[in-house]
Amino acid sequence: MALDDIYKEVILDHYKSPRNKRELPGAELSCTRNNPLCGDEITVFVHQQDGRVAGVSFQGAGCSISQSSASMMTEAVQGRSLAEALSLASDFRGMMAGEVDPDEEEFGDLIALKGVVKYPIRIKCAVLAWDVLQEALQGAGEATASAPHEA
Amino acid sequence: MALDDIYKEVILDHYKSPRNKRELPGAELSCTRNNPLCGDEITVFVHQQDGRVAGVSFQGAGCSISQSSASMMTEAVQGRSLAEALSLASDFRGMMAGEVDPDEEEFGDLIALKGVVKYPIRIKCAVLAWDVLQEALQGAGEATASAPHEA
Amino acid sequence: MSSDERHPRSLDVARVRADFPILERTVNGKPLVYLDSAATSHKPTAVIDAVSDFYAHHNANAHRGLYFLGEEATEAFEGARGKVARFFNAPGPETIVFTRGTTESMNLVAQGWGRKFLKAGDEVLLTEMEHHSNIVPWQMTAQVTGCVLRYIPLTDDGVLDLTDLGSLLTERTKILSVTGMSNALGTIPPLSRLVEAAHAVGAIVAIDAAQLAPHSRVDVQALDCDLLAFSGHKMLGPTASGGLYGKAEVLDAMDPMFGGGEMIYEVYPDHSTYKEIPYKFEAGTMQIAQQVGLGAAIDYLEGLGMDAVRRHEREITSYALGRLIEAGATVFGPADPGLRGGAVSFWYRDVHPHDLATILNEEGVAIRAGHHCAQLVMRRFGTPATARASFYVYNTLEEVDVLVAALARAQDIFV
Amino acid sequence: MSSDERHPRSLDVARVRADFPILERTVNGKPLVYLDSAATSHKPTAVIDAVSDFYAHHNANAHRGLYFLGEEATEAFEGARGKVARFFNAPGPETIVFTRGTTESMNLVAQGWGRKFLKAGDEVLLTEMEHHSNIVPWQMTAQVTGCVLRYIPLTDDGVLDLTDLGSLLTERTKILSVTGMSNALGTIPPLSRLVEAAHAVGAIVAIDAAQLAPHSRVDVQALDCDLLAFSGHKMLGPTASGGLYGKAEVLDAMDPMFGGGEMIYEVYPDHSTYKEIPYKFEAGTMQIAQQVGLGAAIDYLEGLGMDAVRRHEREITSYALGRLIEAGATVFGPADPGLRGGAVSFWYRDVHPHDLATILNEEGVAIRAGHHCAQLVMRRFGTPATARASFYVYNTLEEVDVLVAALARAQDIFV
Ligand SMILES: Cc1ncc(COP(=O)(O)O)c(C=O)c1O
Ligand SMILES: Cc1ncc(COP(=O)(O)O)c(C=O)c1O
Repeated sequence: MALDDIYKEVILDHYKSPRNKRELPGAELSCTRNNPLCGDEITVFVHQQDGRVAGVSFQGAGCSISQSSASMMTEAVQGRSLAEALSLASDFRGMMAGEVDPDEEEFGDLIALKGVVKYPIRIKCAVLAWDVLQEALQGAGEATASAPHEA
Repeated sequence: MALDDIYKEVILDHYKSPRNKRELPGAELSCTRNNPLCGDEITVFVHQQDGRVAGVSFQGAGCSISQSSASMMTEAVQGRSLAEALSLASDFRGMMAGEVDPDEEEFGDLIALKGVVKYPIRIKCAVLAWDVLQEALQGAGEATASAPHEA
Repeated sequence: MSSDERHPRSLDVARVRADFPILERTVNGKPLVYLDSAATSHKPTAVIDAVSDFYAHHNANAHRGLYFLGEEATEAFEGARGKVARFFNAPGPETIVFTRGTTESMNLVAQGWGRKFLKAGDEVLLTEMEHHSNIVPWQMTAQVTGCVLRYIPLTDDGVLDLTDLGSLLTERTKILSVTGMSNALGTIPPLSRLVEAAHAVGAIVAIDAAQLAPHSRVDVQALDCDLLAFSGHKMLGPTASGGLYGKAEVLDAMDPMFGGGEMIYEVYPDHSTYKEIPYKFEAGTMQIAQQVGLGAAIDYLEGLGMDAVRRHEREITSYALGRLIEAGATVFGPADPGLRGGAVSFWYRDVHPHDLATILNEEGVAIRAGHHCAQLVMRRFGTPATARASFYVYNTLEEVDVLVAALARAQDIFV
Repeated sequence: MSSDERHPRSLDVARVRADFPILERTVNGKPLVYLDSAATSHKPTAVIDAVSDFYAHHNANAHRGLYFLGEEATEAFEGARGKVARFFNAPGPETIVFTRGTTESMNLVAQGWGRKFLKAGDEVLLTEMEHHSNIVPWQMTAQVTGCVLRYIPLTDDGVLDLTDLGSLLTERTKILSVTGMSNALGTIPPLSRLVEAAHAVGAIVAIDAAQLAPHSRVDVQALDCDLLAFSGHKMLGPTASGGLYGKAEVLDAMDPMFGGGEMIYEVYPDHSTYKEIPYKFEAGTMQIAQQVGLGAAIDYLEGLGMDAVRRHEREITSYALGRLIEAGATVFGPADPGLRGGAVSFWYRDVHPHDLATILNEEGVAIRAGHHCAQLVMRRFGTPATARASFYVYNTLEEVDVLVAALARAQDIFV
């Protein structure tokens, strides 16, 4: 049954009991972005120390895919170097584009999102949190604007 | 043969030897207009006296239909009251719209243009001179602008 | 107008469905239940064939060729304009400007009328339930002219809150631009009352009829609106068909939005003169085959009778509202089917609309999930998105049952 | 790109003709000889069917639906964008903005780029052979910004007179906007040289490729132009298809021309934020089925091979030039078929082009007569109008013979 590919236990678990869903006081980096298709909005907070993700959390509301992806992401990048976190973001996007065959160890729970590839429009839901993470890390503090083009 | 409907002897005669094709010095009324489809341009000059068309002429270049129509028009309205001339213009347009069955006596040579009805786009050629005449008569001297909408 | 319309009668939906080839498609072996006609409608064979027939037998550019194909193409294109004019009871074909659809039409209004006539401090009155296509063009015009946008708010029921209309609609208001039917809430506002009120303060009225025109009879002269925008693709016509109705004196006064071939009279290096309406707005090669297809769509709708269309949708909407609420859904917009059209926004328990749409898709049911290009409505109701089912001539009560049954799948997974 | 193109080969015109159903039409019992492809081309069955197939099997709005039809429609629409990008060798699909055609595209350039970046005294350099669609939009922008339009003149042969280019193209010049091929004269200007000269003074270059794109291989990266406009309906595609190529940094910098649904990111009552390119230019429901049809047209053209297309037209143009001159016609534009495309403007003796077109129509021959939306060219050559025969993939040398034979009818009547 195709639906099981996308609504796996682990996804629903992260959705119903999201990890690290809170503000992170003292986070140096944060960024908010939304999915223009549905208006779902995610904020990612990062506390960096010595070039590592010393703390990470998220806030926002959204569908099971965007929320579980954010929750899994916080677990996956916690403790990694900023470079590793960015590289995982890029691998995750690669998996969603059907271009990267995910490494089970690196991906952990995230591998459950692989089934989303079959639902092209939902891919945006899955990568939203990763886009926000990447902007937060790259913007180094200034990327708090949510909008790419101010009208 | 269909073409004979539109290229009758009388039309070709007016085209090759147009009547009253000249400036009319002292004309109180004149108007220039073109056919936006082809750029053909016609100027009509009217000398009015006591509410009558005491003199009428035209200038310009164009296809056989527009030129012969202008030539026949000058013959047809010469000496008529302004009201009669306007009413003939309206009847002529009616014939071109296939709505008015032309009166042979009133129309004279003009009746030869009836065949143009079968060539919808050429109708604009046939009525051009009449549009210009009407504007000249109605504008009473001021309608020398050729353009309805200045950009 | 079809003479059938004089006698109220209902749609023979089975016969209607047979005219729409796409309804034969299946998803996972289940029949397609298409409930997203507010986004775009499907096309009957008559429309598809009218477009193909144009290309295969009458193709030429319009208003240009002195040869028979050119005349046939011009006749077909202008024939479509005549059909549109009659459909809306417009006073004449010259009051119909062809465009790609409502978005282009509203931009033409905001630019061609707005940039010409609005100055700093003038007010444009919109409503909180407008589609982005009736908001963003005005914001762009506000940036250029300094005019101010104001919004009629919504009640909790999703209808216009007209309590303070007197303070919103004043002599500063130069135009009221309002949707004929909200695509996000289904709400149909009291248009005649709004037109009267606007005219009373000297404002003109533009109506975004993207949703209204497909679903009920619209008489622009009876409504007395000054401008009215519509999309062909939402009323059984091809994509890229549609237009803008305008009172002749309003269109006359407007500037064109596009310059180019065929809208001009004379071109000089430093200036040009323009043609009369509607041609001064129609630069370059137009959507010829598409507007011909729209003409065929109008023939088809008039064959059904717009009163029958509206009655059918009212019946199905009323049934859907009942069944959805019974199933535990929260519905947005007015409960009274007389105040609304057949676009029903809802949340099913706590299932995010995105998840709901994906799950329903597996059951063959196509609904829309998102902000429906109406973010102001979403903010008003404190939700990022809703699920939306919308109905048209080919939908049946049984399809509503399939929708409701499919909700159970979502319940299994999420609740 | 079709692999066939590596091997020069010629068109099998008989086979090509069999793909165009309209060519079976007759006029007065005579076969249709369609010589007005510069106005609009005919459509092969593959294109007609692609449009019908979209409506009958994959119809939905693009970029909206979370259901399978929505995904199919999005894939088809974006697939067409990819085909267009590859056809022009654009660096990526995001550099292709879909529009109704060249006229809309040039207005987008004149408004979205021109109104943003031009100020009083800045110069826009055009040429005397531009189509009105590359003149009037700039006049409208000049009215708003105070920029000045200048024109590269023509020689008596109908080619650009570049003698004084140095004084026309200066640091005041901000953009050179030039046709890739004149529809009135057939002239193909030296584009690479013009692009280089413009870039040398810091101006960007927009190319009106309405006539160029259908008839020869265009490589936007090799040309290094900044913007390039094209019309689908002139290259075997549906009416209302087409677009604008732009370098990513140029498109990024431009303002959208239309506000509305789908081009926005967030909408607030008083401001909005826009999406990235190309979507920020694509407001509202697009020409979905039409751009899908354009994709099919591009497949068809690539199947023929653009080099073969150009060769075929060169052969037929060269033949037509010879036969027309031999028959006593006066031809406008360059005599060398290497400097021109297959649009041949002429006067036949003293027969007014309108009369000529009507007479030829009786013989089944469809030509264009008029100013061809190029009044500056008509004034330059002191004529209100010309007759024009234009050729495409389905035309044959024998059709040129029919044209020339038909001229004799005009001679009988008029000369
Ligand atoms: C050179 C040129 N530019 C622009 C246009 C306008 O193209 P469209 O009518 O498709 O917008 C044409 C078409 O006639 C043309 O030949
Ligand atoms: C109320 C309303 N206005 C405007 C539009 C925009 O119409 P289009 O996308 O056809 O331009 C829509 C379509 O979604 C709509 O529902």
